[in-house]
Amino acid sequence: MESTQLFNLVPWVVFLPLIGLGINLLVGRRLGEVFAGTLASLATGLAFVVSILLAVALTGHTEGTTVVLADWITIGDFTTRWAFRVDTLSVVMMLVVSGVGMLIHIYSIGYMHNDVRHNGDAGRFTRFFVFLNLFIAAMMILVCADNFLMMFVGWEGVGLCSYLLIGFWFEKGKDGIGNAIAAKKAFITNRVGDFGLLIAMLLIFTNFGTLQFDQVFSQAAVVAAAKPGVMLLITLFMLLGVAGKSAQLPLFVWLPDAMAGPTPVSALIHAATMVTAGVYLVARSSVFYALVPAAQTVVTWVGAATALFAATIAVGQYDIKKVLAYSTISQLGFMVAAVGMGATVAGMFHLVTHAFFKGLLFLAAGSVIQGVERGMHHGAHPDHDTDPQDMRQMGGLRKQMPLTFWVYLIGALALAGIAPLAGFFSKDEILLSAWQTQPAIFIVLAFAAFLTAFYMGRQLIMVFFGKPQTKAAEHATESPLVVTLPLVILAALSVLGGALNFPGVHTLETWLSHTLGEGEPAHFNWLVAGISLALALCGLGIAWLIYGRKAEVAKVDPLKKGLGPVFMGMESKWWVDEFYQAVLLNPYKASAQFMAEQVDLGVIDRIGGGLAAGTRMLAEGIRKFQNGYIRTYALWMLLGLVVIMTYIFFK
Amino acid sequence: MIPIAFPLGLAIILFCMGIVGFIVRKNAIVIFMSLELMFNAANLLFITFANQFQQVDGQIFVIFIMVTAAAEVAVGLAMIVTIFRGKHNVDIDQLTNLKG
Amino acid sequence: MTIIDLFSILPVIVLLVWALFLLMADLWLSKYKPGWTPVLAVVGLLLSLAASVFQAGENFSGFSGFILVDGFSNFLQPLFAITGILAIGLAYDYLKRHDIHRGEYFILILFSISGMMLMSSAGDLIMIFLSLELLSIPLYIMASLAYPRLESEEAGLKYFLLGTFSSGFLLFGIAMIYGATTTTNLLDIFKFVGAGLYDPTLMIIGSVLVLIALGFKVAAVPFQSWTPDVYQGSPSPVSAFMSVGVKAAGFSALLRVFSLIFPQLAPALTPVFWVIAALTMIVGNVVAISQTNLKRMLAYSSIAHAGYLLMAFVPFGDAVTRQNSIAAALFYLLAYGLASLGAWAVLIGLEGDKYSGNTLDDLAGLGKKSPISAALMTVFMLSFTGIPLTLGFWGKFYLFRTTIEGGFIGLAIIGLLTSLISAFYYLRVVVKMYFTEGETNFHWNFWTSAVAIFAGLALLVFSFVPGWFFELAARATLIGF
Amino acid sequence: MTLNPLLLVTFFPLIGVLIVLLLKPAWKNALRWTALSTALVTFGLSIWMLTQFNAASGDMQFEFLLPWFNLGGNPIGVHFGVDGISILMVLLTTFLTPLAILSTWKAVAEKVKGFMAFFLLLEVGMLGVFLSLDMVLFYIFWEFTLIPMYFLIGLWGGERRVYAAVKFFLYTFAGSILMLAGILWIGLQYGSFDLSLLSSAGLIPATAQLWLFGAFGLAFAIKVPMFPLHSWLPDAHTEAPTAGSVILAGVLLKMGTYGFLRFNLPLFPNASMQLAPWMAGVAVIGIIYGAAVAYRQKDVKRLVAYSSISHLGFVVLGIFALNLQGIQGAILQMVNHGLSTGALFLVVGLLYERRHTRVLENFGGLWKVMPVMGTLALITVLSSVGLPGLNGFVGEFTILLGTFKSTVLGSPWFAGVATFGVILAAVYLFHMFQKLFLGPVTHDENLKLKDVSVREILVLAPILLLAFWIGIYPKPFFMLMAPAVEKLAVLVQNAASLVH
Amino acid sequence: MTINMLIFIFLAIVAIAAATGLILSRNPVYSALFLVLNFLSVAVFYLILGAPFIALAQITVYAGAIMVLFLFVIMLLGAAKPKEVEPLKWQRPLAIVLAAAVLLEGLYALITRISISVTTTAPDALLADPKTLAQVLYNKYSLPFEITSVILLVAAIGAVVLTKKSVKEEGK
Repeated sequence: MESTQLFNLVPWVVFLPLIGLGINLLVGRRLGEVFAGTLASLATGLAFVVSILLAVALTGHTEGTTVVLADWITIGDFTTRWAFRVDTLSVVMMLVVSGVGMLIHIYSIGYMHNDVRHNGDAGRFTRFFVFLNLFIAAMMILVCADNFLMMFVGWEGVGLCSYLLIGFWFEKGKDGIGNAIAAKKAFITNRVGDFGLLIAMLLIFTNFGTLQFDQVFSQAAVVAAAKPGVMLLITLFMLLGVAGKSAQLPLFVWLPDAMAGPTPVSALIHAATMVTAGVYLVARSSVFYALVPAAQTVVTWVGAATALFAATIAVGQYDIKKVLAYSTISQLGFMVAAVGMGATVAGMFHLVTHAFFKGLLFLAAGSVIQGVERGMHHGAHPDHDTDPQDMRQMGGLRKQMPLTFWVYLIGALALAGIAPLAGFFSKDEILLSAWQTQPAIFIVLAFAAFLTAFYMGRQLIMVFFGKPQTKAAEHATESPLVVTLPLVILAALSVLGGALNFPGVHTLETWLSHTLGEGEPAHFNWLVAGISLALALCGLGIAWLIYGRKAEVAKVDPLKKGLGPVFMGMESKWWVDEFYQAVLLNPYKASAQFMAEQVDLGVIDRIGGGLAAGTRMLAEGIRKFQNGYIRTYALWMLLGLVVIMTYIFFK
Repeated sequence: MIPIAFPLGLAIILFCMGIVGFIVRKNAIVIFMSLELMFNAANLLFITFANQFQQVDGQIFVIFIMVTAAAEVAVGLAMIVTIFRGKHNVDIDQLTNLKG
Repeated sequence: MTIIDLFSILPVIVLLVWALFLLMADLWLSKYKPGWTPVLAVVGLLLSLAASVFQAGENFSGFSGFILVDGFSNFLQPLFAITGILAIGLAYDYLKRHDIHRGEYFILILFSISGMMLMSSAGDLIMIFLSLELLSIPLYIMASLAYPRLESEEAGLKYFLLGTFSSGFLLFGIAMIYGATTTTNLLDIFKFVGAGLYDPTLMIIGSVLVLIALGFKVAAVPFQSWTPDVYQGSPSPVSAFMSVGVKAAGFSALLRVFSLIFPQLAPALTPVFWVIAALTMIVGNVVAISQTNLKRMLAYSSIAHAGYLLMAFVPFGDAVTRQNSIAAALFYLLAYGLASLGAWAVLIGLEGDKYSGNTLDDLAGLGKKSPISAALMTVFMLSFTGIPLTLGFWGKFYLFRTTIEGGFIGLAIIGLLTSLISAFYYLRVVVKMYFTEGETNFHWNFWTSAVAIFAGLALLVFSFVPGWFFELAARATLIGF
Repeated sequence: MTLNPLLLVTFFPLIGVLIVLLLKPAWKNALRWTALSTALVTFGLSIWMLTQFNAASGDMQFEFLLPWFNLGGNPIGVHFGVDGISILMVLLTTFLTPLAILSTWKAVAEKVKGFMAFFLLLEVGMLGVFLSLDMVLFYIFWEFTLIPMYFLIGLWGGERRVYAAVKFFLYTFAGSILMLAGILWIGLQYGSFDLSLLSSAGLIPATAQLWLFGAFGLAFAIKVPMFPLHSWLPDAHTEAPTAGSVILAGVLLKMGTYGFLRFNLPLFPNASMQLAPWMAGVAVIGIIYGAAVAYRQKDVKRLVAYSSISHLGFVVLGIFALNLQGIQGAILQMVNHGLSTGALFLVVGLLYERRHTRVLENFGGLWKVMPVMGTLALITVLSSVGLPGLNGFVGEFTILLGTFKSTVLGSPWFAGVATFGVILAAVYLFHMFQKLFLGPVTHDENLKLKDVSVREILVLAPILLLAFWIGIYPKPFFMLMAPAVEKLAVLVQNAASLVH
Repeated sequence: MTINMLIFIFLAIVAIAAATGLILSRNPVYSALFLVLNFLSVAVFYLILGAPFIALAQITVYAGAIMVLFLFVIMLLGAAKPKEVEPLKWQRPLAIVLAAAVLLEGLYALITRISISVTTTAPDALLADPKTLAQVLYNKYSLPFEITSVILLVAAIGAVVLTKKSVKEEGK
């Protein structure tokens, strides 16, 4: 009984952050940083508490429930409502979002304190937390919506927040406008994905007559039987949305640029939560995909390809956050591939663990960056030419920032998939299902895993080992507790996260099965595990061989000699941005310019004037007849007479 | 007795010649005379029809027309005099300032 | 000659007698009290107006068919009287300013108006001819009143020569019709033609000639050439008077003659009217665009409106729409006349002492200089254009309705498109007055302004009760059927 | 006869006009306050009317019929009436007018008297258009709105105002001319100009319907304006004073789409059915075209103007989906566009007041200088982009839904391409926002710009609140219009069935 | 072929010739005299057609009064002839062509419509009698008669108005 009443708390996961942002919006500026920060964190924390309560309630009633808040749109046969879906899947997402979110809020209190000062506008501290809370609210709407349309609200809402936060320092970046442009790029790329999702929704409604999850999925089988083509379209358009939000090929280009946002943003939005929305969507509508094998293969291949592609790029990056960004894309590729293969649980599992260790990595990277920044300001004559994010200008930081180093190490190893850290188990499940279903996929993913280990090793070495490459690196200092505390917690989670779905126990498996239906639990396979572990280890090893041994980090990356053009491609992200620029953006710009100038001003706008000019010319023509001669006027009268008479006689 | 068509034809001819005179001449007074010619043609027409219908009305019209013509001549000549007294010249083509 | 006969032309008699009396009085007045002549003339017009109102509702013929008193004449004669009053209001100040103040001017107006009144109730072709002369000859004189100013003289002579030329056509036409029907009495003609006792060829030639002569008076293309020159050259009050009085008179004659002759000739003449109407609308509106002289622009606009009025004739063929088209034409005449007189009034206020200041640019800044007159001018322009909440809109509304009712949608569309063109140059006036800076000199004069204000208010107020005038126009039936 | 709410609402502003005319031109504030209070009272009256309105019925309500006069057998009546469709338009008008007036407090310093008088007259005209049920009366109001707007643009506009004013007048006049011919023809054929008598399906023969659809449609299409006929809009919008642009975008353009709903659909249902794909096609072209052209504009106002073309393409598309979702979405989108674009123009106006330029390049980084303004502008942009949770999305989505499943259009491609327009909308609007508010402050003049004052917030806030309301809880609006729209849809369907 | 016929044809030729002379002669005085000739010949027609009164009126009013008036004016303005160079080249040919067209159409109409057999009737004594004329004129046509008088009056006024001021100017 009481647990069902607990369900009614679910709207609060949205309201609490909203209340927090409302208060901050009104008074936060006046009451100071500490208040604003704690309030925001508190709001998120309470949301986390609510999520836990919901989880508890769910243990009793695993079927979950739907809490209807209000009607939204009702026209004729079309109805949607504001309703919250509480089931094991959504609650997992809620927990991740609010949990990791809370930690990152806390972290941000410390981080932003320095950041706003470093960027010279202390007044913007509150705004940051307003945006963060807004994001939490939107994300919550996304995950607990009970219909596609409401989910779409969250879907675009988080997109907006990402826009706002990427452009948080809208006057900074490349020639002052870089960040703003990155933000715009993110939003518009997402819009392209949303376009797909919109079409998918239109298709769903026209074929299912509703957008409500349970109703849609219950009919799925029937419709799939009746119109397989439609189902394929729906799933593929949905995939477009996924590709946009989860930065998959071909729409991943926005995520690396999104690193322009403050580091906590990168951690929260662009690693832990928002970007996983796509995975969540596929998991949510796994019913569809189960029915359309063709779509499944497409999804899987997109995921796998992304995983490998992004990994290769990650190898060639020097910016500490860029590396992590591409690694995120790559990991998302893993998840998408997993859900594509039907291994939904594996995907969700990796999603959770990834949230832990990638969040950790980003936050740690943030702490590193700020350490270096502090190093820059240290001393009589601070150097400003150091780029605090360029790994080539770091080195040897493990001495200055020991704690950061250790947590970073844990995160890196977890990501690399070293047993028994969280990453190992989740990734292993994915590889396993690939092994069982499509060997080709397995090979691709395995290679991606190897690269993952390699570039993480590369990064570790470049950042923490060797000698400091700059004065700033020398004088870098450890971050305060408010920053490091969340790191520690996340580190712990990264270590223990594997327990969530430990082989044989499959807690998550069973938990999610209430929503996703019974899937065959993946049995632990020593061979696969061995392979992946081996790959990880030799990845790290090779990294050590290439980068570790020389104390001096070469100005030119050693790989350049080895791989030559290939590395060029990795370094310059395979010129994808340039490609889009050339193939999509410039042509659109040009054609728009053409329409604006040649067509609109040149033709359409001239029509009216042309007619006027024509009339004027006609007038001038007629005026010739009005030559002022009486006799001529008489002549015209005579002419009139003749014409009329002639007509009368000879008509 | 003559066919009715003859005087009618003559009237039409005279009328047309009046028109031509009006259009081709530049001398205001001659133009005026051409007008009289046209009126005269109309008169001839009236008389002819009056004769054909054995009515007296036609003749009466002619009287009215004559009177009106006289009136117009008075006004018209007065105008011509006022305009052309200064320049000893009655070229109608001088009056072409208003046009377009 | 019975009392009925006298009663039938009561307004005319009043006017003529008064004019003669004034002619005598003026000999003395012009020396001592020059200001009185116009006032007395107005009194005369008021009397005649009363007389015409006194006739209202009557429906009979006098002077053995020479005079027809019917709703038609009852509608038009007050209109003429009012036109005269307004014309005098316009003239008084203007003539003084230009030092051409002549008592005879006002007497001539009286004569001219009596001619128009006769025209509106003429029941015989010879009457039409005579009243045409009676209304024209004074105008010839008034047009050249501003001599030795060359423009005025030129206008006078042009108008005179071409006018006489056209009356030559009229006479020849009348003669033809006489020859065709053995009579010139309209009702008899109607009877004979109805009975088929007529010579079609002579008839058609005659009616064409008459059409040309009357078309000249109402300035229908291709007989319109005199209009711009004469309007521009004559003193503005004369042009104003012409643009309303002559047009109305001409149309009254057209309506009478052709309403009688038309039914049988419709097949032959309807296309002719169609073309003439279309040409007149197009030429008038199009050429007006390229005019910079306001008087000339108004002249062309008057041509254009003649075109709209001619649309009323086109669906004349069938008896069903006949009544509507007469009513529509009359209503439009009312709206047009008011707007035209008003516009001329503003123009006269604008015109400088040496006949200057009647170009478009002279309007610049009028909105600041004299807001009221600018606002009034705007009303007149909108009414010309046919924008709602002016009488002009209802005029066009009724006309186009009639045209479409007659099944001439093509013509109606031509009319509508040309009125779009007209909007262009009418708006230009508004633009000049309000949107362009400039130093204009506006001569505020009580009488002139009174005319403008009267016209403006009438246009606005009546547009809310158009039904009343529709009724009036609808009652303006022609005697004879 | 009890006082009819419609008459009250429609003609109340005239009282304000009278007072304004009586006041001295020098008493600027008195004039402003008179106009504002009049507009507010009018708004109050319309709200009162709304409370009396029976949302359950789709019929005309508060009908007022006064035989005016009789023209050759055609009675012409003063016939007012309001239904679920028009009441929203009325509310939009009465809601935007006071805000627009309030926005002129500083902007209009010269000739305040004339401005206020014309503005209130304009309101009367617009209300009349939305409420009149007699075609002649409708035409009168329709044309009458030209005059005040013409003067508002011509007297208080930008540097090319005269050109813009004349262009505006002539284009609209050109359209309405053929409509007049159509009205006359109908009146002659059916002896009445009264909509309530006429709009019974199948009354007009099919071929005639096509012609009449053309005659009316051209007028409305120019007013909307639809794609090839739009070239008056950018100039008018750009040159008009801020308040003028607000009303122009907010209400005047709706007269066109409203005309389609009130005349073309019920009077010429078969023609509507036949031509729906064509109209939809043009509308879709307009969506893409407007978006593309807007993207390359250098003048903010022109950019917003072209965005109107794109947005109204959605409305027309929804109307000619000819089903409930499409039409209701279209009507809601009419309101949304009124709010969003109105607000956009207000924002641009505020910038113009401060900087006296509309060129995008002269701005940049303003969010730093004027944070509140930036936030308000952002919300406006988002509502115009159609972000879920704000008004724009609800309208656009329902329209797309209707179009997608429309049997009349019979092809999902219309909706598909239109949806693509949603992306382009994001492109040009975020481009604009970035140019105005993001990036560094490039011009020193912009450094000392004052943030929005309380009055200016008062102007914008109501619109944005309404935007949120519609976005989150549009139900009341849909319920208001539903019965009328259902009636309309049924009517159209029946007519179609009569044909096939 | 009656005697009337011969007279008619002869006079018709004279009338047309006179009209031609009127149009062609360079000197306005000649034109005036040609016009008189034309009027006289037409007057004879009137006699033939049984309208003696009109014939005489024609001679007195036109050939007499009006012509004298014309000649006066010519003398007053000086018989200087404007050089007859046509500034509008197309004017004359076009005029003649059009007039010819009208003429042909008119004659065509006559020939096709009016049969040759319809002839004028012998002058009826009663109709030819001025007394009948007078009776009709003063009874039936009293109103037009009055109006013509008014027209004459107006014309007189006009002539005065148009010339009075100039006298004043000469006074100056």
